[in-house]
Amino acid sequence: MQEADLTEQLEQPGAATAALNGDPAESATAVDPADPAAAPSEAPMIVFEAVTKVYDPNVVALREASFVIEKGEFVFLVGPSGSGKSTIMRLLLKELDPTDGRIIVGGRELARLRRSKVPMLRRNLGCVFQDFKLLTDRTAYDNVAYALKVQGDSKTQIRAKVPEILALVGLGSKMTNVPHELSGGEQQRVSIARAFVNHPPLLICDEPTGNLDPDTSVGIMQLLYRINRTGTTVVMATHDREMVDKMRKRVIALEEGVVVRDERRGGYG
Amino acid sequence: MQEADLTEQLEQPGAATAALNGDPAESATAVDPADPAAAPSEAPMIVFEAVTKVYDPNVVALREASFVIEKGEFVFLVGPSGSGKSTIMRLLLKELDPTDGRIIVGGRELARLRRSKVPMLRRNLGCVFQDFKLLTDRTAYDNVAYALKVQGDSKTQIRAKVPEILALVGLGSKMTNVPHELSGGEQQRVSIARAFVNHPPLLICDEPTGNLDPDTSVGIMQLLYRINRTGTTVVMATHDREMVDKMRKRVIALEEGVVVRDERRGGYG
Amino acid sequence: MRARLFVTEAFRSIAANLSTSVAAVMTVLIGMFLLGLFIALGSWVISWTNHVKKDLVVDVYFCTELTCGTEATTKEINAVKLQLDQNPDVKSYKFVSKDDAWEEMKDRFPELTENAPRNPLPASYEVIPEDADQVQAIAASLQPPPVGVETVKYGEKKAERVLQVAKIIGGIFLVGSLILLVASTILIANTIRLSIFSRRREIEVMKLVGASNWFVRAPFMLEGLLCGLAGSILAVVLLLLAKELALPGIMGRIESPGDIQAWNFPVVALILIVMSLLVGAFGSGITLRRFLRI
Amino acid sequence: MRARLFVTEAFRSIAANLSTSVAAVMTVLIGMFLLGLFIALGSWVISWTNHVKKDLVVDVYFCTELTCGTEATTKEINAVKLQLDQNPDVKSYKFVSKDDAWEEMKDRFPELTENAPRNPLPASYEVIPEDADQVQAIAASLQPPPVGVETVKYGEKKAERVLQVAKIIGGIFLVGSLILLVASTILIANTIRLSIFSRRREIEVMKLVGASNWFVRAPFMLEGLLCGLAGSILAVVLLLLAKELALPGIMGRIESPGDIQAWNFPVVALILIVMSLLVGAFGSGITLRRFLRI
Ligand SMILES: Nc1ncnc2c1ncn2[C@@H]1O[C@H](COP(=O)(O)OP(=O)(O)OP(=O)(O)O)[C@@H](O)[C@H]1O
Ligand SMILES: Nc1ncnc2c1ncn2[C@@H]1O[C@H](COP(=O)(O)OP(=O)(O)OP(=O)(O)O)[C@@H](O)[C@H]1O
Ligand SMILES: [Mg+2]
Ligand SMILES: [Mg+2]
Repeated sequence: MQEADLTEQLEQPGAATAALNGDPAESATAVDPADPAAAPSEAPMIVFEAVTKVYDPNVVALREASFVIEKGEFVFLVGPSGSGKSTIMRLLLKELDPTDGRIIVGGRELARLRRSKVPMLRRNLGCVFQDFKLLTDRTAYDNVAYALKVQGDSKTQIRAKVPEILALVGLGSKMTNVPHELSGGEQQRVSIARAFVNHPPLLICDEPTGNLDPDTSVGIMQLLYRINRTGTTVVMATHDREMVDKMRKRVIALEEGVVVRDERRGGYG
Repeated sequence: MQEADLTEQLEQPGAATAALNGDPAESATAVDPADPAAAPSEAPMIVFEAVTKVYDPNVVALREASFVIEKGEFVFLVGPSGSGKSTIMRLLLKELDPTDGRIIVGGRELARLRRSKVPMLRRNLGCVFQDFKLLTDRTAYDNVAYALKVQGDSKTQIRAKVPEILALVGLGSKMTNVPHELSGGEQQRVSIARAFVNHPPLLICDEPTGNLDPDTSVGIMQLLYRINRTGTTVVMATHDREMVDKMRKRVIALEEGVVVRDERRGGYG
Repeated sequence: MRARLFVTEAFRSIAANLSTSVAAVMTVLIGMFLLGLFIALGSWVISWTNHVKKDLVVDVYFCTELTCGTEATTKEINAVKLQLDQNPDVKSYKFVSKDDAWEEMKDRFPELTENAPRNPLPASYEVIPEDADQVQAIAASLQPPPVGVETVKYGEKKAERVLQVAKIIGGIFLVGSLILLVASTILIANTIRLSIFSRRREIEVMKLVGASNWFVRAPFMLEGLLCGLAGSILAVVLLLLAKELALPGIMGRIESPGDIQAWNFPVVALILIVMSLLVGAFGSGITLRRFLRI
Repeated sequence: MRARLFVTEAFRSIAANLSTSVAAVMTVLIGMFLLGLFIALGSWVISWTNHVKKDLVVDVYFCTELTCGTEATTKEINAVKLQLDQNPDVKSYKFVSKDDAWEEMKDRFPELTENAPRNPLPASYEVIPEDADQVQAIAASLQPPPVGVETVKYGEKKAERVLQVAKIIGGIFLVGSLILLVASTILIANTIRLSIFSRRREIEVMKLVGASNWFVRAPFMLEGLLCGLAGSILAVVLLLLAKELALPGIMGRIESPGDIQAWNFPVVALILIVMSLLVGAFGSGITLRRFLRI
């Protein structure tokens, strides 16, 4: 079902689930895959080579952006509003094609990926969208279940995984509500649950805590951190200065579509 | 066009515009209407009397919430995700009716307001929606212009006001883009511009900086502060701890629909 | 001034929602074209039955030696003529003398008449009624037969049959037109409903930023009106083409008598257009109600 | 297993988008009902023209003293009979002797026959063709007339007229049915397009979370299929009601000969249903393509 070169990230099938529930100490004993030195032989997860994206009426959203994200890294994407963060996310999902440059995800060049393989790419790439992108006529449960259905999970699997992940993001009691019956933050958490539920080797989160209160945000960040510790690569666009400064992870800063800073243990700037 | 008891807030027609552009010193010399002691005779802007809101399947979003907001106040509404902040906004707009209790806005009890008077209420109540609520097939310019058109402004007035306010929120170059061509933060700023453009006596902002980077957020907050200084009442739901702690304005804190804290010069909590 | 704003809004909306606008125009076009075509066909068939009805006449046969023992006198014949003149149901009548009848018989059956010793046929009045339905009434008014009249015939069986078929055809076309009318109204309303349904969020937002119901409604109704106008005008153009190109092809092949009239095109066109406008505008207006309750 | 998932999805979607589903069903219902009604009407009228065509016969008149100077002999008559037997175009024929003809004439024109010295009428064969179109061919096959035959008549003018009218009526109903077919296909496709259009965001999201084109398409097509099924079955039920309730009311009033046949209802119903299913399913499938390109 899943592409081998992407799935091999999850060494054991249950690894991510264990990480979601298990205590941090257990995961901490494992080799930290976020350290690129520990896995020099592996191909990087994401490669941007001089990527330029120009929207129709001469809007340059991304200008020759180049960076490499290794497997297992945790990367913050920061920059002022309109600097091109969401554009990077959309390029990774192959929702858009770059005007120029090359994008490689999990060893595959996106421009060469056949149309029929795109769904496979997206199933291996959990995404929290800035505008949530929930299916408006489905309940929270069905929204999350859909991400499992598309990859052919059985009903039994779905019934086991979905309530677990919804409880994890604090929506155990809101499973049967449709999006417009949920608060902004609750909708955002449904989107987060959907992105996590099938334990993809790559997680991209576009402002996943923008509508969440500080406490819930911290909970989500801890979750992301634990997922990252199991080997999942996490790319997260955010405006939360406090969070970025506290985590001290790699930071890629954009300004008007140009990568202006790329620090291993950076702050918001 | 506007209801007298709401408009009388703007003593001079040009006051708010002056405040938006003029230097702070000029506004500072005026009597501070934010100080309730300065205007003891005036009726309060918002009164919530034991307001309860129950959504269809037994979800109590608001439980006997009571508070009074005087004219000219600046109030933060804080609380965890799902605590009922947006519900308060929707009740103020009469998008919903309370299950129980009384709401008075600008001296008018909402339950007694005739259907035909509701548009009038909303024109006097600028609202930044959490999900922006932009008209998807109109440009940023037309979205903002619509709020002026509904109250019968002439083309000349619209042509003068709209570009000004869009430039003020930093979208001078994005006026002809439709919402899906704008970044999340840009859409949010269009929503902000639309709420401000007709200088309403009451501004309610539901998480107006959730998709904005810290610098832009500070800019928007300064704008809100200046608007408030001209006599406009501002109610703002937010998760931005830093901002709330820095501003030291009145804070109403909610938790599961209950008002748990109401401090004159509070912090996020 | 406000009106101009609404017109601008309506055109903007049509352009912005081109896909749904085209669908609406197409539905109006199809509905009105079918209705127009059916009315055309119906009016033609009804006109044809009217033509057939013209064959329905009342024949008043006067006495002959053979039948009554004595020929009818001129005086008797004039008395009947007077009676016909006074009957308001009679449109016209034609006197067929004994000689006329004989000439006709000679034409039709030369073998028979060749050897006949003398003219056995009666003189008669062929009476054309104002309305085919009145043949029976006219025949009844000459009952019992005046002096000198042997018998009054109006082809009971044929008359009954023709009148009944005409009535049924008329009925079918009336019912059919009504069905089509209702059907196309529902179809157009349906399309409008769907296109407004796909914009319900937009309407919600308009209401929330302070638009009054009429401010939201007016451009939508205007849009419905414009789509109705466009669709029905296209339908009328198509019908006109059908009339000008297809009809002569068909008509040329039937030698149709001149009094089978084509339908009154301008009136039908006007009806179709006005109907589309109304359904378009009020369909939009009524559908909106549901979404304006915010 | 996957199929069951799609069926569940389709039903969920119909329930969730009840408003658009109802619109789609209604459009199918109206389109198919009109088409069915038209086919019914058409088949009835065509059956009636066939009935009228049955009146078209070829009359072979034999010689009489009056016309040829000598009566036709039995041998000559039998020769013609043999010729008719061998003609494949001939369905049947009836011999009308001189006496039969005279009896008939007596009934129609008692005044004339009363005083006639003797029977001047000819014997004849009334030949019924296999197909009304063949009257001319049969007449031609007896040209020049065999010995003992005075003349062969087939009412050229009437025959031509009836055949032409029948052809035109057939043509009108064929063209009409095609127009209705195309019209209802467009209308149904339109409704589907609008209802899918109002859910384009949903489709976009499905694609973005990793659904393959077929995973998105299958439930939509199934939904179209189900709406088509529901609409066409309702249409068939309505037609059945019309047939059972309205038809006897109309038919009872015309004394229609038994050979004017009702249309073949089950076949028409099947055609309508199958058509709706196809348009529903493929209409959805094709419309989706545009939104699947993400
Ligand atoms: N479809 C489009 N057509 C034209 N311009 C676009 C389109 N989409 C985005 N843009 C422009 O591209 C720029 C980058 O947009 P992007 O969404 O990547 O910003 P962002 O960094 O995500 O901002 P934010 O923090 O506000 O979400 C913006 O200036 C935006 O206006
Ligand atoms: N239409 C609805 N039907 C049922 N429950 C609803 C509906 N709308 C909101 N709720 C519930 O009411 C509660 C309060 O919602 P509200 O939107 O007011 O929260 P909020 O404080 O704005 O949260 P957030 O910070 O996440 O935006 C939530 O638990 C939500 O699930
Ligand atoms: Mg963004
Ligand atoms: Mg909220």
